[in-house]
Amino acid sequence: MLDKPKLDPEFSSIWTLWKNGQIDLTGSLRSPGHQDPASVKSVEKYRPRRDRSAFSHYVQKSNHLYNILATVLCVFFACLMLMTVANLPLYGDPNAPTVNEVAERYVEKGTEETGAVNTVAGMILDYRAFDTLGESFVLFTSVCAVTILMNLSSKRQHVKHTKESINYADDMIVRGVCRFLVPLIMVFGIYILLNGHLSPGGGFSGGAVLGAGLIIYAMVWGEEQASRIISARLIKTVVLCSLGFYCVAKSYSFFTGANHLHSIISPGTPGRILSAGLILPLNVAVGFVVCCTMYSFYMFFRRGKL
Amino acid sequence: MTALLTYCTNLFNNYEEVVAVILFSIGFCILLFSRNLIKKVVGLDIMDTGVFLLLASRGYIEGRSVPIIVDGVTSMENYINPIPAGLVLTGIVVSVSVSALMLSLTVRIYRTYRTLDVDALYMMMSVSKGGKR
Amino acid sequence: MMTAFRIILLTALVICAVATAIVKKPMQAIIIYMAYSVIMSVIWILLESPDLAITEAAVGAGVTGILFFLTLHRINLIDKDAAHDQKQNEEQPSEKEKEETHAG
Amino acid sequence: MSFVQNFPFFSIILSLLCAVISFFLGARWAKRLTLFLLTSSIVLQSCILSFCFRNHISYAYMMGHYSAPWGNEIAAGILEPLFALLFAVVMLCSVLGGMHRMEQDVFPGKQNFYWIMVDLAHVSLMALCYTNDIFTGYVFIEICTIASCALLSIRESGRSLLAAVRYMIFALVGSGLFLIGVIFTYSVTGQLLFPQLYEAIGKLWAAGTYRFSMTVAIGLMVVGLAIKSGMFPFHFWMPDTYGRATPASSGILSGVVSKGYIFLLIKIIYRVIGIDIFTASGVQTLLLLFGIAGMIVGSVSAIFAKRLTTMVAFSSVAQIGYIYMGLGMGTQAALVAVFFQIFSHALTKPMLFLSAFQLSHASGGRQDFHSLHGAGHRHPVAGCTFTVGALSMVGIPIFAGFIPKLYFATSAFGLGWKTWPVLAALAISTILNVMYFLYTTILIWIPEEEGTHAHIRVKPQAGTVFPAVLLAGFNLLVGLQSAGLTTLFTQGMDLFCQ
Repeated sequence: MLDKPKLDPEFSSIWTLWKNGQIDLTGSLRSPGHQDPASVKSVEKYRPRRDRSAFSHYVQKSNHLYNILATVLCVFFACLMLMTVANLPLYGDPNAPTVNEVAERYVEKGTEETGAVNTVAGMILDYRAFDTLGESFVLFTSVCAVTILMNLSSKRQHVKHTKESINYADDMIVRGVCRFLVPLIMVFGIYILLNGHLSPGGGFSGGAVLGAGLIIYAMVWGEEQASRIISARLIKTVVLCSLGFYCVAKSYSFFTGANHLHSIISPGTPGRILSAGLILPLNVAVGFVVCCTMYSFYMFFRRGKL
Repeated sequence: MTALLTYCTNLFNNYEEVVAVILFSIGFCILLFSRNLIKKVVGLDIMDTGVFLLLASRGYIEGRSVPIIVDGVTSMENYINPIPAGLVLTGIVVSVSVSALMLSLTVRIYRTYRTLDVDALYMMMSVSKGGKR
Repeated sequence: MMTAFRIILLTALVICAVATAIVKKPMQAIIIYMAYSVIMSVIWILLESPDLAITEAAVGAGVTGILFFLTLHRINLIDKDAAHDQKQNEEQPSEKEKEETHAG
Repeated sequence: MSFVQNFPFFSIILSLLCAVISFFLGARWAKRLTLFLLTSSIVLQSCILSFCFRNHISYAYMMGHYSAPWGNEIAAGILEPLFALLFAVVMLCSVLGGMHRMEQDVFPGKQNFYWIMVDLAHVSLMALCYTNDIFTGYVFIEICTIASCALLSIRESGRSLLAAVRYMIFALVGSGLFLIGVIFTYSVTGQLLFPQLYEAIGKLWAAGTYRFSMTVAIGLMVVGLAIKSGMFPFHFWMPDTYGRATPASSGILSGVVSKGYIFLLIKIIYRVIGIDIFTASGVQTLLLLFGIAGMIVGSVSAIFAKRLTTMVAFSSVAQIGYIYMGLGMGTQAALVAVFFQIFSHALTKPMLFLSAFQLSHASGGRQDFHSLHGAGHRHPVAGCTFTVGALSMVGIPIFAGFIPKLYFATSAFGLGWKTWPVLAALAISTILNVMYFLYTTILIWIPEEEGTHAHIRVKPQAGTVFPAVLLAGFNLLVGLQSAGLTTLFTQGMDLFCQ
């Protein structure tokens, strides 16, 4: 759509003309000279029933009003927010109200209580684990929603010629570089994932990096090849196991915590790779979920199925 | 006059937040004024990043370092506030899932209506009113 | 020194955002948005949050950008399909006409 | 700690697990699992409610090993399980009532995703009811938004997709504003949990520091949630969202999802900000004015609506306006009226949507008022339930809709200058309601002698009409036995407002 002068000049020209009040939008959309044939057909399908010129006049009027109102709203909002920012505690201030007993305990006792050297990982996966549980379910919800919208198995939406003109796997440079790059990215992703409690990173970043590696693989060697290795069933199973494990593990810890029962999970020796109790397995579970989510986003957008 | 001066000093000191607010407003403007759905989604993303910048800059403390306890130094004096970083991490993931959903809606709408111009879409919506379901 | 670097980056961020607002083509907007995300991830490092920097670089600049490009690609494909359909629709009647004339 | 006190947490984890398992199942088993989940959720909520009511307690439940300012928490008193119960009941009824139609509207391969989305909407509503942490609230608001968008767009017609885009844009701006409000609050108080926030905000307000930021933060949080629940100037997404979805989704979206946001808003107003500070900040008066405007604008738009479901959807704008007007009045009596309004609206709107879709099904699938002539004779049960809903919306005594209007009117006295606008708005809005609801009711009962659809007779299916009849029964129950609910509300408020 972008390299071909099909739609885009249309946007600009309608926009400028319309701003000067010279254009009747309905007319321009219908005139075959401006728009590609497909869009003309679809506009014809939704044939307006009332008087067109009166209607476009109405649209134009309401658009002017909308522009004025939106500008006023934006300016008002920006001013309000700037005034609020001027009234906030200073940036970088060590005595700000946010540096209170909560942050202090996270930093000072975090390593001892959760076993995680990385305070942020300890905070999101142990102290405030319910938020993070919700967050992984945001990903799950959105992958289901994208499946609903993009899955090609639905009625009347087959894209006919998806044949690619470029096959990247035949390109020597791309293939050669990717042969080195993809394993490197994957190893880096796994490193981030497993070291989430020791160094910056964790489930979300590691999973995103892994997902990006898989996406590059699928891009270069083709989606068929990728889906042979990573089948839809595999993805479903991994998501089911990771999220199920996450739910069960966390509900054990929530239940014992709330009922003041003894939990068998110990923080271990801080700094070791096998430490920090549940944080390492949870990081792995979250990482798998994020990785599968990113990869399935790619596959759904690319070819409409996993 | 002094009040105004204090305001300006505060604004100057909170420059990171000011930029965050400006980014949010730019994103909001793109959302309001752009007629292309894809650009609206970009506007939403910019809005979100503005919010995250605002949140993360609230946790920063001048001259302190990232809260990863390596040398056994556990005093709060050396580290920044870890809470905003954790919250922003949540926010970034929410933002990417929302934009994936918006983009898939965009594709479906283009498939049905062959246009991404919201005004044209709105027009089709209004003119096909009153008929069958 | 650090503050100057920070201010330069923030200015670049605002410039990128404004550029996204004023460019006409969605493609340009998306490319600028990816640059914006990369600048953002550097800013996260300056704000002492490397976790966010890694996530933003992988998610914001990587996956979101790819999703945007794929959306544009899909839209192009839909256009091509429509053109293809129309061509076929145009061809079929003409063949019929030929047959009719032949029969006539 | 009694075992029953774990139940809020169980209901949340159970629905999360059900959603994940349904991902692997076919549509039939996913359906069974969802129905099981909703039923068991009703049982769980009833247990919590009776436990809290008998012992007259409210408690905080630690999510993890760390106590209040450090870990996440959920809280339950009387009001939380009461509203969770309401949401579960209404969801179950609308899902059951719209199930048959949903199976026609949704592509068979995608039906299990519909059930997953119902599960996720359920978990987000439960979490919004029980949460005691403002950021958890934000995360579950987002789940709720995405799930509702999916419930709306799963019908895959062009119009529902457009409605979904519009809904998403409004909802995302709303959650962005809410998050900014949370950030401002956090940066001046340094807390995220409700009780600690309440304390910190009280201290800040008394000291007079950061008062402007706090006011803006309150305003942003309220506006964010108001956009998502469809308060008057931001109601543009509502008619299409409710009118174009499949009936089960319409019921869920209009009946419970918007109420979930409103309940979170009430929690924030009373348990985070505190009603005194909320009144002093001036946001309250704005809510009152916009609520009144919404009551009138919504009803006027409903009069001019050309489709039955659009009309019902516009009447939601008016009903949400009542709720915001009550929040703007700010007294305890008005809050009781608000709770009654939430109850009556949540019980009535899904019933109206279900019966409206059945009536239009009896009129050859058409929704314009001309075709609906005499539809009540073609589908008597749907006609009856629609009539009950319409009478309740108008505010006829013995129906649920009468109680909140009475309470609003009685609590309006002694409010100073606010008395007269509230009373006038109630009067005008009732007259407008009569104009469109009674007109429609009479229209569907006037027999059509010679018409295109006169010969159609729909044989009501027990499974489809039973939920609507059940909702009508609940409606009458609330209308006739309001004293019990009043006791629950007043006792709940003692525990709720610290």
